[in-house]
Amino acid sequence: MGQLSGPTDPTTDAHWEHNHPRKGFFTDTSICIGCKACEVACKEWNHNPQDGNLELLGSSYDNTGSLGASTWRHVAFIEQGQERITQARESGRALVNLGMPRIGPPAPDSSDPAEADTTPPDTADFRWLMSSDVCKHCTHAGCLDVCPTGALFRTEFGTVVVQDDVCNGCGTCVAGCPFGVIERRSNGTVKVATSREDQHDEHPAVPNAGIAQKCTLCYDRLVDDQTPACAKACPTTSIKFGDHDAMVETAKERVADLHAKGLTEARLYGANENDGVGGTGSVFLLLDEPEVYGLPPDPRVPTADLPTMYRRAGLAVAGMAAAAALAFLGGRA
Amino acid sequence: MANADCIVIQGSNMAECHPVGYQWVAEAKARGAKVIHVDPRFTRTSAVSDKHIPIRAGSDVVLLGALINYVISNDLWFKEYVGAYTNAATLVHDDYRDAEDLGGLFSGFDAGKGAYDTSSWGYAERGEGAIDEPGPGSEHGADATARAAGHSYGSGGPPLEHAEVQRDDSLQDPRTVFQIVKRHYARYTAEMVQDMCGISVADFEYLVRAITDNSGRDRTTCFAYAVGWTQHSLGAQFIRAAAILQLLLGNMGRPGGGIMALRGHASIQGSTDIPTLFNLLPGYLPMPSAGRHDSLDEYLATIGSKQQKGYWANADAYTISLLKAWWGEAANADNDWAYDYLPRLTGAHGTYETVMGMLDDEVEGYFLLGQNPAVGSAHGRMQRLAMAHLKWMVVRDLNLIESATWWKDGPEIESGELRTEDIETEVFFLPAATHVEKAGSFTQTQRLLQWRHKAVAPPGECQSELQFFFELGQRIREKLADSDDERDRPLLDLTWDYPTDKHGDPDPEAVLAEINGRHLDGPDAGAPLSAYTELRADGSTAAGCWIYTGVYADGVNHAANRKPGQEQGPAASEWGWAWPANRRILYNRASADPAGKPWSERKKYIWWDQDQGKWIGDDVPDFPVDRAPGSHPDPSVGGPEALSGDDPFIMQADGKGWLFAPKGLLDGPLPTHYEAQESPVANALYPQQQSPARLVFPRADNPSAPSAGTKGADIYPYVFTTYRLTEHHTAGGMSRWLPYLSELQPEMFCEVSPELATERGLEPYGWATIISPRSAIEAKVLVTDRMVPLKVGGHTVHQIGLPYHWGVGNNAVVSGDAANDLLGVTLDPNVQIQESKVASCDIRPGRRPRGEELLALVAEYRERAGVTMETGNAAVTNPSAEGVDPTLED
Amino acid sequence: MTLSEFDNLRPSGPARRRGADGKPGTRRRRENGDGSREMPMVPEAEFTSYYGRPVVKPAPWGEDVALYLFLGGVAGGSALLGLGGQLTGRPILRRNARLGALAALSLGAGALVKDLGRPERFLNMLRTFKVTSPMSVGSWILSAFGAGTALVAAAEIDRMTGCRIPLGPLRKALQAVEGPAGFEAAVFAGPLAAYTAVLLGDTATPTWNAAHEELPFVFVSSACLASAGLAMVTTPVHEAGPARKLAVLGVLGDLAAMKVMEHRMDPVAAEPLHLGKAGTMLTWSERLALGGGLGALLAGRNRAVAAASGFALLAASALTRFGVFEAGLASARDPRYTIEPQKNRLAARRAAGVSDDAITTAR
Amino acid sequence: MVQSICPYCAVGCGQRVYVKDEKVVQIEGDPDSPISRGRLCPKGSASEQLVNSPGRQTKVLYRAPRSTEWERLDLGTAVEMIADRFIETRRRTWQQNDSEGRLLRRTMGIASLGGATLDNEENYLIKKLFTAAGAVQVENQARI
Repeated sequence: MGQLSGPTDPTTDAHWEHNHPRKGFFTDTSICIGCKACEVACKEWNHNPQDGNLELLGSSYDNTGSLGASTWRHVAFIEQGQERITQARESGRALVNLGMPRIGPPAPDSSDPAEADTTPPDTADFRWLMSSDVCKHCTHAGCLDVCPTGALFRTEFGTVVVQDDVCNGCGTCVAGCPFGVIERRSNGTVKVATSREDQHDEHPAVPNAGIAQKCTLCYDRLVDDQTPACAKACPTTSIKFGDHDAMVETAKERVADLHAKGLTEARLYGANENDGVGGTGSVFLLLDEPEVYGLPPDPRVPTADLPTMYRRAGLAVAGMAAAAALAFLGGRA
Repeated sequence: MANADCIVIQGSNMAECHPVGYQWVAEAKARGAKVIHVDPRFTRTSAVSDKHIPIRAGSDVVLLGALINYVISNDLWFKEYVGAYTNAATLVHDDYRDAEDLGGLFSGFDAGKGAYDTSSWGYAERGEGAIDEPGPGSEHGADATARAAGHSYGSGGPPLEHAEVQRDDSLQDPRTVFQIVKRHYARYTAEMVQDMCGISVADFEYLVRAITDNSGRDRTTCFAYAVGWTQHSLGAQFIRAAAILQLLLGNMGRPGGGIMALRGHASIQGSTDIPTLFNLLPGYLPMPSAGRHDSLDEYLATIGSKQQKGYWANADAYTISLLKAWWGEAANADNDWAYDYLPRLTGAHGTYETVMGMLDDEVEGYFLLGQNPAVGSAHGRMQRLAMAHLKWMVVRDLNLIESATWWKDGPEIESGELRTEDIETEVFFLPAATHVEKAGSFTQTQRLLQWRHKAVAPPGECQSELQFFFELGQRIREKLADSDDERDRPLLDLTWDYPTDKHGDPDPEAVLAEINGRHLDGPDAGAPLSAYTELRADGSTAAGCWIYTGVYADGVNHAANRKPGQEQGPAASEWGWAWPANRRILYNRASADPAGKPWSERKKYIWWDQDQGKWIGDDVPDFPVDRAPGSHPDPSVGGPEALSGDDPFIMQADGKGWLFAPKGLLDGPLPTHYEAQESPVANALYPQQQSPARLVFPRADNPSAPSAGTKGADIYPYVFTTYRLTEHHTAGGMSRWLPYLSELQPEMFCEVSPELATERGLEPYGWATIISPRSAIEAKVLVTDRMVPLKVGGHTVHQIGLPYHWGVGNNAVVSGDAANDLLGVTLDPNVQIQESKVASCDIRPGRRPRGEELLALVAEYRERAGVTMETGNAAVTNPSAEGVDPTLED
Repeated sequence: MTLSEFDNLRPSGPARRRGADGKPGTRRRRENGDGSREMPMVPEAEFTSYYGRPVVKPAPWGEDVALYLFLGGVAGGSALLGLGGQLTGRPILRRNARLGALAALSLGAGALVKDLGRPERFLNMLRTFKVTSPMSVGSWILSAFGAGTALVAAAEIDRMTGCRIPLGPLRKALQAVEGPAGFEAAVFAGPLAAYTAVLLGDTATPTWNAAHEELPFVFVSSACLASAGLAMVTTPVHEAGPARKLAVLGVLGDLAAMKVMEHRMDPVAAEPLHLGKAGTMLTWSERLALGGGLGALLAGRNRAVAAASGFALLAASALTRFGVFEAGLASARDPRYTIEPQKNRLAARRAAGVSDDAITTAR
Repeated sequence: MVQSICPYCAVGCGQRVYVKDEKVVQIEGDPDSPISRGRLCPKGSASEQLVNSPGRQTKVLYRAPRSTEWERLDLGTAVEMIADRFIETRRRTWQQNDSEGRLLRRTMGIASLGGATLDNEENYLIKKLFTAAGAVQVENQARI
C-alpha cells in the first residue's frame, strides 16, 4: 500500500521502475472561448457515444451538463453580473492575503499582488465564464484506491486509467471520486431521428456498457508520444498538456501575470500538493470559486481516512464479538 | 493579425465562428493587443475580448462615421500616408452633391428607377468636367445593379478612363475628397452614436482612443468583420466605411492592419474567384450583358481602360486566355475568340431572382450542390414554395437535407399549403463525396489555395461534383453530338477531355493545370504559365482563371506545398499558394513610406533596397518589383507601367486607396447611414429612412414590416438578428446529422434580455413564438443578460437573437424551426446579398399554432399592422425634404 | 423571474433580488441564477453551485446493494450465534443460525453480483487483494466467511437429512472440519458486518463519508439485532436466550451509535438522514428497534412476542441499512451537501491558521 | 496518413486524415499548418463523423412526380435522366435574342445553387459547363 495522502510522486508510489515524468493538463479558463472542440475531439478519438436527450439543459450554452461515462471533457458556461465579479475578485484577493499574516494595517507594498493596481479591466460589469473540465488524475485518486478488481491503475505517466477488460462494473469508484468524474456507462443508445432510410438502421452498439469510464488522458496516445486529443484540438491553447511540473509552473506564472493586471479573481485549482488529494494531475486556472464551476471547494480523497475507518471497524468488530460473548456467557438464564 | 496592436471585431462573432482563426487574436492579446468586440450580442467573442460594446444591429455606419469624424476633426489621421497613398487630394466633379445637402440622397438619384446615375461622383479632370467612365455611354445604376456590379471588383477597383486627375495637395479645396469626407461625416458625432447605436459616449471614447492610440508609424489596428456586415442592405458600405477609417489611420497594406473578412465556408473565397455566380466569369471578369457588351471590344473597354493605371488594364489578355482555355481551337481571332459563345445577362439573375423565376414557372430545373436553401436562405418559405414549381431538381449532398425532403416533411406540408400528392417536382438525390474522398483545392479567406489529397474512395454511389459534372457534360455532349444546331456549338466545342482514373474520376490536377493556364505557341508551347503577367491577348496563352495563374507554375501543384509552418518565416509562403502571385498581404507597398523605407522598424514588411534596386521583404511585393519609390512614369501609358513609385493600390485605376469612391458603388460614393428595410428606429441623420438604392421586391409573398414613424410599426416592435453557433454549420447539412455536434446544441432557441422576457411574459427555457410579416416560428427561450435593451432615439429597442441552423424535417439528428423563414428578401444593390442580420418581429410565449392556424396568425399580424405590398418599399422616404419631385415616384 | 430549471426545486427562501438598475443601455447586475440561496444553518449565507447540479456522483447502486448491507449483517451476526450455539450446546439455535447465515449470505451475494455492471465478471473481485479498497477486502472477507458458513451449513443439512446425502468418505471430513469451520466463519462474521460501513464511509458521498467514524458501530449493532431477531423468529424460546440478549445489546448499541453519529457528523451532511424517504425509514427503524428490543427484554419468553419482536428487529435493521443507503445517495444528488460542509471545514481550518492545504491557491 | 483541409469554414485549417483498410479512422489537426498549427474547432474535430456518419446517405434516391415516397435508382440511370431533362429544358426555354435582336444565347430554365464547400476545380467545371450550355443562373453560398 502506497501513501494514502499528502505530497508524493504517484508513479513511484505505484512502483513503476522508469523515469517518465508525470503528465498532466493545465486548463487556463481565462482564455477559453467555449467552442467545445475538446468535447468533440475527445469523443471522436475515444469513440464515446452521444449521450443526453438532445434537449436544452437550461444552463446557458452548456448542453452537456457534467462529466460522465461518455463525456470526458465538459465545458461549463456561467453568466455573471458585476456583483458576483466583485465577489470573485474579493475572494481571490483574500486567497492572496492568506498565509501572509500581518500585524497592523497592510504595508503599502506595491510588489504585493494583492495590493497591486487593481483598477478593474475593461469588461467588468458582466462576464461569461467558460471552463473545460476533465478528470483530475489525482495524486491520491479515490477511484483508483477503492477499485476492487485492479481495473483502475496508475500508468507510467502518473495518470489514472480504467482497463476496460478487467472492470466488472461494481461502481465503487463512482462513489469514491470526490470530483464526480468517473461513471458507470449505461447502455444508452445513440439516438437517431425517427425516419431514416433502411441502410441506416444499424447503429454501432454502445461500447463498454456497464463498466466505469472516464478520461484516460489519452493513454493510448501518450504511449505513442502524442498529445491528448482535447489539448491538441484546443484552438486557443486554453488546454495545455505537458509534464506535470511544467504545467504547474506555467499555471503559477499565468496566475501571477493576471494578478499583476489586477485580476485578483484568478486562482489555481489543484496546484497544491498539500491539498486533500495530494494535488491534481489536471491543474486549472479559475476566475471564481470552484463551486461556481461545479468543482468541490475542499475535496479530500476518502481513502485518506481509511486507516481510521479500519481502526473504528476493528473496534466495532470487537464490540460485536464482545456482545455475542456476553449474550452467551450470561449462561442459560 | 497576430501583429496587430488593437483588433476591433465588428459584425463578426469570430471566436464562435472561426475558433481556430481566433488563436491569432488570442496571441495578439497575450502580447498586449487590445481586443474590442462591437456586436449586438454579448457572445463568446465578447467573453474573451477586453471590452464588449453592444450596438444596435444595422447602425454600424453611424459608429464608423463618427470614428472617421473624430479622427479628422481631432487631427489624428496619418498625414503622410493619407497624402501619398489615398485619393484625399483628388478633386471631385463640380456637379457632385453630398447626402448632407439632399436630405440623405446623393446627386444623381433617379426616383423613377430607384437608382443612381453615378456620373456626378467622378473625379474632376484636368481641364474641365469629370473623367468619363470608359466604354460606350454612361451606365445607369439600375443596370449596374442588375450585374451585381460591386461583386465584380473583388480584385480591384472599377475602371477609369485614365488617371490624370486634378489634385490639391494642401487638401484645402472644398472639392477635394478630403474636404468632402470631412463634411460628410461632420454630423456623425459621439452623441449621434449614443442616439442611434445605443453606445454610451464613454464607450465610444474608449473605442476611439484604443484605435487612434494604436495606429500610426509604430502601431497598427486591424478590423475583422464577417457576415454581420455583409448581410445588410448597405453591407458593402459598412466595409467601405471601415476602409476609409483604416486608410485615414494608415492601417492598410501593413502588417497587423487592414480589414479582415472572415468568410464562412471552406472555399467561399474560391467560389467567387472561380465564381459560381451569375454575374462573373473566373477572375472577376464580368459576365457579358446584352446591350452593353455586345462585342468583345465593347466588353473589354468596360472592364479596364488601356489608359488606366495598374493591372486591370490588361483585361484583354485575361479574357482571351479564358476563352482559349474553354474553347481551344474553336476560339480564334476570326470569331473574336468565341466571345459569342458566352451567354448574355439582361438583368439580375441572382439566387433570389431565380427563386422568383421558379414561382413564375420560368425555371424548370434546379441543381442544389451541397446547399440547403430550404433552411439556409432568407425567406425559407418562399424557397420551398418555389421548389414546388420546378419540373425537376437535383440535390447533391452528404445527407438527406431539408431541401431534398421538403415535399414530404416540410413546414408547408404541415400547414396544408402544399400536398405531397399534388407536387409535380421530380427530385433526384445524389449522394456526394466528402472532402477526404476527393482531391482538390479550397481557397481560404486570405486567398490562400490549399490542396487536399484524396484519402479514400467515396462509399456506395457517392461521387464528387467533379466526377458528376464531368460525366453529365459527357452525356450531354454525346446526346448532342449529331446536332447541327448552332446553339449547341459551345457545348460541343468545349474542351472537355480531362484524363480519368479507372473509376472514371477526372484528374483534378489536370483541371487545376487548365485553370493555371499554359503557353499555346512558341518555344514553351504546352508549358504551364508561371505568372499572370505572361498572359497575352493574341491567343498564344490559355488560362481558366488569370488570378490563379502561377499556382501550377513549372508543372508543380503549388497549392499542395506543405513546408511545415514552424520551418518558415511568418508569411509562410511555402504553405499552399496565395493569389495573386503568392502574395500574403495585398497592397503591401503601403507598408513602406513614400520613399520606400519602412514606416518603423516594428512594422517593417516590404521596403525598397537601393543597392539591389528592387523591393524586398518578408512577402512577395505587391508592386512592380523594380519600380523605384520616386519614379513617376507618364500616367498616359496606362497599365502597370503607369504606376508611380507611390501608387501602392495597384488594382485601383489611379493606384490610390479610395476614401471616396468615384465609381463602382451604386448606392453612394461615401458610406451613409440608412436604417434597415425594417427598423423600429427613425433615421435621425436624414429624412431618408432606408438606403434609396436598396433592391426591394414588392410582392405579395414578400411583405415588409412598417418602419418607425409609420402606422403599424408597433405590431412588430422588436429587432431580431440571425447568427450562427460554433457547434453548427450554416443550414446544418454538415452538423445536424452528426451526433457529436447535435448533442452540443440540440434545440432551436432565441436569446432575449430579462427585460423583454418580463415585458412579454416569456418563461426561461420555455417556448416562444416569433412572428414576422412572412412567417412565425417557435423556439426555446434563453433569457440572458448577454442581451441588453438599448436606448435608441428616445425609446428602448429590444433585440432578439436567433441562430439559424435548424430546419424542419425528419431526417436529421436534431431539427427545429428555421430562423430564415422569418426573413424577407431585400438586397444590397452592389452585391445582391440579402439583409438577414436585422428585421422586425414580435415575440410571445408558447408554441406556435400548427396547420392553417399558423398562416392565420401571420395574416392576422399583417392585417393589424396594415401591411401591404407597398409597405416599406418606397425608394425615397420624404421626397419634398430630399429635393425629389414626388411625381417621379412610382 | 427564474433563470434555472432547478429553481422550482428550490425551497422557498428569501425572494431573489433582481438587478437594481433595470435601465436599458447598461448591463445589469445579475444574481446567480444557478442555485444560490440563503442558508439558515450556516453563517456564510452564500451557497453557489453550477446550476444546482451534483458535484459528486452517487454510487450507481440499486436497492440490491442496500439489501446486501442488511443480509450481510444478518449473516455475520448469525454466524456468531451459530458459534455460540455450537459452544454452549444449543443445537437448534446453532442449526438455525448456521442455515440463516448461509441463506442470508447467498441472497446477499446474489444481490451484489446482480448489481454489477458486468455480473459475468464478478470473479474479477478475487483477482487481486487491495487493502485500500474496502470492496476488495470485503470480497475476501465474504469468501472466507462463505467457506466456513457453507461447510457448517452443509453439515447441518446433512444431519437434517439423516445423513442421506451421498457424501461417502467426505462425510467424515465434513464432520471433522465442522467445528473449526464454525470458528472460522465466526472470525469473519464481525468483519463481514463491519466492512460495509467502511465501504460506504470510504466514498466521497457526503453523508456516508461524514459518518465514517461511527458507521461501523451502527452496522455491527444493526447486524446483532437483526441476526438476533432472526433467531428469535426461527428458534424456540428456550434456546433463544442469548439471541434475546444479543438483541437487547444490539438495540442499545444501535440507538447509541446512531445518536453519537448524528451528533458528531457535520450538521449539513447529517441532514439527509432526517429528510425524505431516508428520514422516514430511519425514524421507523428506530421505533421498530426500540419495540423489538423491549419485546425481547420484557416478553421474550413468549413465543409469539419473541417472533413479533424478531420480525420488528429484522425490519429495523433493514430500514437502517436502506435509510443510510438512501440518505447517502440523496446527499450526493444535491450539491449543497458536498459544497457546504467542505466550505465550512475549509473555513474552520483557515480560522485555525492552517492555510497551506487548500486545493484553491493564489499562487 | 493524408494531408487535407477542413471543409467547414474559410479559415482553412490543416487536417491529417488517417486511413486504415480503406477506411478513414481518424481526422486531426495538422500541426504543420501555419494557418491552424494543428488545432481544430468542434466542427473540424467532428470531421471523422462527417465521413463515417451513421446518417449519411450513400445511395441514389428518386422521387417521381406526385409520389409520396423515395424510390431507389441506379446512379447511371439517374445521370442519364438528368442529362435528358437538362437538354429538354434547355431546348424548351432557349432564348437566342432579346426583343431588340441582341444576342442572348441562353436558357433561363436551368439554375444551380452551389455550396461553398466545393473545390475550385469543381466550381470551374460547373461554371464552364453551365456557361457553355447557356445556363446563366449559377449561384452559390457567397450570396447567401
